[in-house]
Amino acid sequence: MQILELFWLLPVVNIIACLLAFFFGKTVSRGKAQVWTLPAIAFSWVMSILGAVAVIGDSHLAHEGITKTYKWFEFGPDMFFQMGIHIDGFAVVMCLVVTTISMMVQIYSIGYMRGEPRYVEFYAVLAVFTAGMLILVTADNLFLGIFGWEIMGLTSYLLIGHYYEKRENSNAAIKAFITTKTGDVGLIIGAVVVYWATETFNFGAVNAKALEGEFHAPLLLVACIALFIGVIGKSAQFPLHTWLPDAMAGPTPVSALIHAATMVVAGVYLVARMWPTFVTAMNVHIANVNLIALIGAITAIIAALLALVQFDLKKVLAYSTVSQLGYMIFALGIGAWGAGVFHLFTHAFFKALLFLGAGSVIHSVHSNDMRDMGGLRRIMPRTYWTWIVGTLALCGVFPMAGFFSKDEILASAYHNGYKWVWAIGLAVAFLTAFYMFRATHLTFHKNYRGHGHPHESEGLITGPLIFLAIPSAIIGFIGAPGSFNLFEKWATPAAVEETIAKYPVLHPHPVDTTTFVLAGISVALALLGVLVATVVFYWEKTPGDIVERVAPIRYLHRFLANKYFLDHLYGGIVYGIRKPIADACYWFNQNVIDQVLNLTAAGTLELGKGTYLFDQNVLDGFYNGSAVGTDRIGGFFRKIQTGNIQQYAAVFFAAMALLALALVFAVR
Amino acid sequence: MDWFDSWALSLAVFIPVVGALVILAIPKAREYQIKVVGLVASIAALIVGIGILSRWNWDDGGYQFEVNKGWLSAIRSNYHIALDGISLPLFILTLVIVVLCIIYSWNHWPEPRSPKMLLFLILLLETGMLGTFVSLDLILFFVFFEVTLLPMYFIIGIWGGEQRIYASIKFFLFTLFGSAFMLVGFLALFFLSEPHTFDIVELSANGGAAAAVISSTAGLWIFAGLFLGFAIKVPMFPLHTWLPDAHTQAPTVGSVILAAILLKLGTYGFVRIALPILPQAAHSWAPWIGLLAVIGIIYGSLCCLAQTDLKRLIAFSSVGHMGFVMLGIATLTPVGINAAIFGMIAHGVVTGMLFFVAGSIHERYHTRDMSRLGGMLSSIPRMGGVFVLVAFASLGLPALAGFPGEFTSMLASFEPAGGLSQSLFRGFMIAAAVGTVLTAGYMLYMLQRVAQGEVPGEYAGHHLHDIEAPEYVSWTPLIVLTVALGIFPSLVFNVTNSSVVPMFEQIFHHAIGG
Amino acid sequence: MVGPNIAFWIIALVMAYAGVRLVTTRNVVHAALYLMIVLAGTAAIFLLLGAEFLGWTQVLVYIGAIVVLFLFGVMLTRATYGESKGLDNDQRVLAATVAVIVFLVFAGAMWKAFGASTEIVLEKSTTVSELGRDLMTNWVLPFEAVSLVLLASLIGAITLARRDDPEHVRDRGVER
Amino acid sequence: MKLNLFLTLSAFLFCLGVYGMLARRNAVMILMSIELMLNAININLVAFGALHGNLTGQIFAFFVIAVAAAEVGIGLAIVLLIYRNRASVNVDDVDLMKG
Repeated sequence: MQILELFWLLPVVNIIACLLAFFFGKTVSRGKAQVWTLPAIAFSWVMSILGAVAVIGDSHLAHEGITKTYKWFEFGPDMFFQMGIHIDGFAVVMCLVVTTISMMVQIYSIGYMRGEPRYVEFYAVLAVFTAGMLILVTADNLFLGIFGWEIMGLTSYLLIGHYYEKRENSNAAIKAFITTKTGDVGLIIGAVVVYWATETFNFGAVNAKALEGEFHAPLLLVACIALFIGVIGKSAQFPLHTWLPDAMAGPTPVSALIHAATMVVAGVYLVARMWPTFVTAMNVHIANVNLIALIGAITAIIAALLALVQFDLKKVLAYSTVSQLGYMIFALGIGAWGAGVFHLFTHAFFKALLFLGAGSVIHSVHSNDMRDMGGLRRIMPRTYWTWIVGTLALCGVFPMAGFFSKDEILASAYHNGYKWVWAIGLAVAFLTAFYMFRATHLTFHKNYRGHGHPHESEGLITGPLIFLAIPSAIIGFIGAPGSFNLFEKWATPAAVEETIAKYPVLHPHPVDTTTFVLAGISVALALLGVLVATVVFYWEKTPGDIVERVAPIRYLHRFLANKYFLDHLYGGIVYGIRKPIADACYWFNQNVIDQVLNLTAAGTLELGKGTYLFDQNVLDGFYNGSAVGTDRIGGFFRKIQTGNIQQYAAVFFAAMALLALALVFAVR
Repeated sequence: MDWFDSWALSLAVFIPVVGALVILAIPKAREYQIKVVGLVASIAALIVGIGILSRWNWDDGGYQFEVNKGWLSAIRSNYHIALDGISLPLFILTLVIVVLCIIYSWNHWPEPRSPKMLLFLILLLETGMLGTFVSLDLILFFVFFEVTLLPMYFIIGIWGGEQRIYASIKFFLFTLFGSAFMLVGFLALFFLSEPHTFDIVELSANGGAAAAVISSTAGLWIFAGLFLGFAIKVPMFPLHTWLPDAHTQAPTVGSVILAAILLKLGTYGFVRIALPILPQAAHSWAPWIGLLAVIGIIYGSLCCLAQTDLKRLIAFSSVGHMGFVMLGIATLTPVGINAAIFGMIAHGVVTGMLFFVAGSIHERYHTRDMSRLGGMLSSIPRMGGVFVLVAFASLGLPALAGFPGEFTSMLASFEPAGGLSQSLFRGFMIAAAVGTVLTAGYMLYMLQRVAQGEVPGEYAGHHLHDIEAPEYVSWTPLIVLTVALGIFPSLVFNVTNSSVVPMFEQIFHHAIGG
Repeated sequence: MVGPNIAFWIIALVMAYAGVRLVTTRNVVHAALYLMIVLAGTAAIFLLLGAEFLGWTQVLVYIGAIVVLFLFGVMLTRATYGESKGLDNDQRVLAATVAVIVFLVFAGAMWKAFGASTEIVLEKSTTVSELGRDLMTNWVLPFEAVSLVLLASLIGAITLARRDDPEHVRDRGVER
Repeated sequence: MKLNLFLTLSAFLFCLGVYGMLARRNAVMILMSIELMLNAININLVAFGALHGNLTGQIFAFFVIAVAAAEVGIGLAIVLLIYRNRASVNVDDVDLMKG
C-alpha cells in the first residue's frame, strides 16, 4: 500500500532533476546533463515496477486505488482546488509506460544528441516533460490534470523548436503549441462546465455523478464535447492533426518520446480516465455512431492513407501514430475500454521502438528521405531486426503485441454493433501493413541509393532498441482475449467496471469461433498488405505481368481466384486506391486542412493589423481630433484679444448698455 | 507594540515622502548619497510593510491597522486609513516593486541623467500609490489618486522616448478627465447619501445602505462617473489608447511602475468603492463591464499581433490581461473578485518583469524594433531564458503566475451573480478562452522574433553583456514570486478570500438579494 | 419761473455744440478750448442749481488747472498744431452706434423713471457753511481719503514723467 | 426747471464722451473725453442733490472733481511716457497686449 502513496514523488523527483540539470548541467557535470536526469527517471521506473507488483498482488488496489489529496487554495466561499494523486492499476500501467519509454529515450539521446547545441537544456526540458506527463497520469482531479497537460504543451514547444536557429523549426513549434492551445480552450471550458455541474473536479466523483445521472444532461454533453475538443487538439485527431507531422522538425528522440508514446496519448488517457462520463454523454451503449468513434475512425483512415505517400521516414511514422491514435480513440468510442487502453500500452512500446530505429537510421544516413536510403539490412543488422519486430507488431501479425490489442479492438467493434467501425479498422490494418512494409523495403532492402557510407549505430543507440523490442514482441500475451486477460484484470478502474456492468452491450464478448474468424481475417489482411507492399516495392514488378511470371504469386493468385472479391481487391483496389486516393488525400490534407490552419493564422495576423490600424486611426484619431478641435476653438477666441484698448472699451460699453437695458426694462 | 498598530500604515505611506525631501536637500553632485538615501527610504517602508505582515491577523477578514483621525472636518472627510485582505497584497506589491526599481536603476539611469530628480519622483509616486491603497475616505483616496498622477507625468515627460511630451500629456489628460468625473461621483455620493459622509466604510456598510437612498437612475449616473474614472485607469477597451503611448515612451522604471501598480488603482477602485457602495448600479452595469472586458481581451491580443515595437506589444498585452481582471469583477461574485485581485498581483509581477527585461534589451540592443532584434537565446542566454520564462508566465501557463487568475476568472464568469444573464456571461467566458489562444499566438510570435532565431548581422560583432548584478538582485525576487504564485496561489487567495466573502455576503443580503 | 428755463436752454445748447465739436474737431488745441467751454457751461448749471461754491470750484479746478494741464500735455507730446489728419480711427461707426445706444438707454430709463413732470423747486441756494459742516462731519473720512488720492497721484505723476539725470540711468537702464 | 432736462443733457454729454473715447486716436483726446463724461456725471449728481434738497450730491461732485484731477495728472504722465517711448500717442500703436 505504501508504495503507491509515494507516487507523488515521481513527478517531483523529475522536476528537481530538471532544475539540477539546468543550473549545474554545464558547470558541475561538465555538460553531461544526463548525470542528473537519468537517476531520476530510473528511480521513477523502479517505483512504477514496484507499484505494478503491488497492484498485481491486490485486486482491490488495482480497481479502487489509493487517493491522497490536500487543499490547494480556496478561491471562493468554501470552494477550493485540490492537489492530490489517485493511483490505481490504470495509473500504474500508464506510469510504467511513461517511465520506461522516457528512460529509453534518455539513454538513446546520450548517443544521438552528443555534440548537439544546447545539450543540457535538452535534457532539462526532457525531464520536465516526463514530470508533466506523470502529473497528468497520477492526478486525481481535472484541474491538476490541466497543469500536467499544459506543462507538456510547453515542453513540446521547446523540444520541437530545439533547433530554433532555422525559422521553420520555430514555426513548427509555434504551430504545434497554438493548435494544442486551441484544443486547450475546449479543455478549459469543459473543466469549468464540469466544475459548475458537479461542484468538483475530482475524476472519481465526476464519473460517479455521471453514472448516477446527477450530471445535468445538457451540461454533461457540452462538457464532454468541450473536453473532447481538447483531446482532439492534444492527440492530433482529425481536424487538428496537421501539427504532428510538422512536429517532426524536432530531434528524433523527442519525436519518439512525445509524438509516439506519451504526450499524444494524454488525450486518450483523459478519455479513458473519464470514460464513464463520456459513455453516458455520448450514449455509446445505445447509438451505433457517436462523436468519439466517428472522429477516431476518420483520423485512422485518413492518416493511414497519408502515410502511403510520404518519403520522409519520420513523417510516415508520424502519420502512422495519428492513425493508431485514431484506433485508440474509436476503440474507447465503441465501448471497448480494455482493448483501447491495451492498444495504447502496446503501441507506446513498438512505436517508440520504430521511431528510435528510424532515428538510428537517420543518424547514420544523415537524411530523413527514404529515397536516399535502402540496402541497410546488411549494414545495420541490429537496427534492421528490431525495426522488423516493431513493424510486425504495428501491423498486428500474430505473435507480436500489436496483434492482440488491435485484434481485440476489431473484435469488440464487431461485437458491440459498430460494424462500420470494424470495416474501417480492417482497411486501416491493411493500409498500415502496406505503408510500413513500403517504408521497410525503401529503407532496408534493395541496394543503398544514398551517397556517404552508413554504419551501424553505437551501443548506446541500439541498446534501447533491443530493450524495447522485447516488450513489443511478448507483451501482447498479457492482454490476450478471453478469461486469462491479465491486463484488463489489473488495469480497469472500478468506475469503468461499473459502466460495463451497467450497460449490457458493453459486456466482454465470449471467446468463441467468431473471435478466431475475426482474428484470422485481420491477420490475413495484414499479410496481404505486406505482400502487396513487397510486390510493389521489393520486386518492383509492373502490375501487368505480375501474375504469370512469379511462381508464388501465381499459386496465390489461383488460390485467391475463386474468391472473386479478393481478386477484385488484388487487381483493382491496390492500384485503384493507392495512387489517386492517397495523393488526393494528401493534397486535400496539405491544401485544405493545413491551409485552413495557416490561413486562420495569417487571417488573425491580418485581423490584428486591421484592429491595430483601427485603434491608431479611429480611436486614437478621435482623441487626438478632440485635442486638435479644442486647439482650433482656442485659436478662434484668440482673435478677440486685439490689444486695442478702444475695442475693449467699445465692447464694454455696449455690454453695459444692454445690461442696463435689461435691468431697467425687465425688472418690474 | 500597539503604537505600531496605529502608526504602521501612516509610517509606511509617508516614509518615502520623507526620503524624497531628504534627497532634495542633498546637492545634485553627490549622486551616491542620493542613491543610498533613496534605497534606504524605500527599504524602510518595506520593513514597515513586513512588520505589518508579521502582525497581520490572517483569518480576520475585516479592516486592520485602522486609523481614523479628523482631517478636513469642514467637509466631514477624515484621515481614515486601514488595510484589509483586498488591499494588503497590492500594498506589499507596491513596496516590493519600488525597492526593485531603485535597485535595478542603480548604475544606469535613463537619459538626461539625474538620479536626484528621478528618485524624488519615484518616492513621491510610491507615497501616492501606498496612500491610495490604504485610504478609506473618498477625498483622501482622491488626493492620493491625483498625487500619483503628477510624478508619473514628469517621469514620462522628462526621461521618455522621442514623443514623450505627446505621450505624457495624453496620459495626464486622460487620467485627469477620468478623475474629474470620479470626483463628481464622490461629491454626488456625499450629498445624496443618507448620513452625508465621505467615509467608504460607512457608505458600503450593510450592502451600501447609505447610498441605497439614492434613486436608481441617479445611482446609475454616479456609477457612470466612477466607472469612467476607474475604467480609464484600468484601462478598459475604448479608453485605453493612452497606455501604449505612455509605455512606449516611458523609461524602463516608469514602465514597470506604471504597469505593475498604477493600472491596479483602477481595478482596486472598482472593488473598494464602486461595487460595495452602489451594488444596484453595479448590478445593472455589470453586463456592460463584462462586454468591454471581453472586447478588451480580444482587441488587446489582436493589436499585439500587429506590433513591431516590443514595449508597445507588452503594453497591449496589459490591456488583454486587465480584460480578464475586469471580467472577474463584472461577475459580481466572490469567486470573480478573488480571481480579479489575484489577476492584479500576477499581472503586476509578470508584466513588471516583462518591462524590466524589455528595458534591459533596449539598453543592450538600443532598439525596441522586433525586426532588428533576435537570437537573444544564443547571444545572451541567461537574459533569453528569463525572457522565455516570463513570456510563458504572461501567456497563462499553469504552474506560473498567469494561469490561476485567468482560469478562476473564466470559472467565475460561468456563474455570474444572481440576476445577471448566464448565457451572456458564458458567451464572455468562451470569448475569453479564445483570447488565451490569441495571447499564446502573439507571445510566441514575439518569442520567435526576439529570443529565438539567428543573432542579426548588425549585432554579430558586438559583445552583448548578459545579466549584471543590479539586474540579478532586482529580478530574482520577481522570478521567484512568478513561480511561487503559480504553484502556491494560496499566498494571495487565502488573504483575499477572508475579506471578499464577508463583503459580498453583505451585498448579497442587502442589495442584489442572492 | 421762465427765467431759469431760458438760461438752462442757452447753456445746454452751447454745451451741446461745444461737446460735439470737441469730439469731432481735427485740431487738438481747438478740442481743449471746446472742453473749456463745456466746463464753463457745467459751472453755470451748478450756479443755476444753487450750488455756487461748487460752481466756482469747478471753474477754478477744472478750467484753471485741468484744461491748462491738457494744453501742457498737447504741447509736450508735440502734436502737430493745425490740422492733424485722421484723428479718428477706423471704428468711428461702431463708436457712434455704441454712443447712440448708451444715450437711448439712459434717456429712456430716466424718462421712464422720472416722467416729464418732476419739477426741481429751488427754495434757497446752499451756503458754504452748510457745505463745510456736512463735509467735516459725515464725510470726513472720504475727504481724507481724497486728499491721499491727490497726494499719491502727485508723486506718481512726478516719478512717471520725470526725465532722469544721467547718473541714475545705470540702474534704471530704461532711458532710450 | 424739469429734472429730466438736466438728466437728458448729462446723458447727451456722457454719450459724446463715450463716442470721443472710442473714436479718437490721440490719447490726450481720449482723456479729454473722459473729463467730459465725468462732468456729465457731476451735472446729474447736483441735479439729484437739488431735487432731494440735500447736499450729498454736491459733496460727491466735489470728490469727483478731486479724483478727476488726480486721474488727468496720472493720465497725462502715462501719455508722456508712451510718447517718449513710441514717439506717437496714437492708441492703435500701443497693442503690445495683442493675444
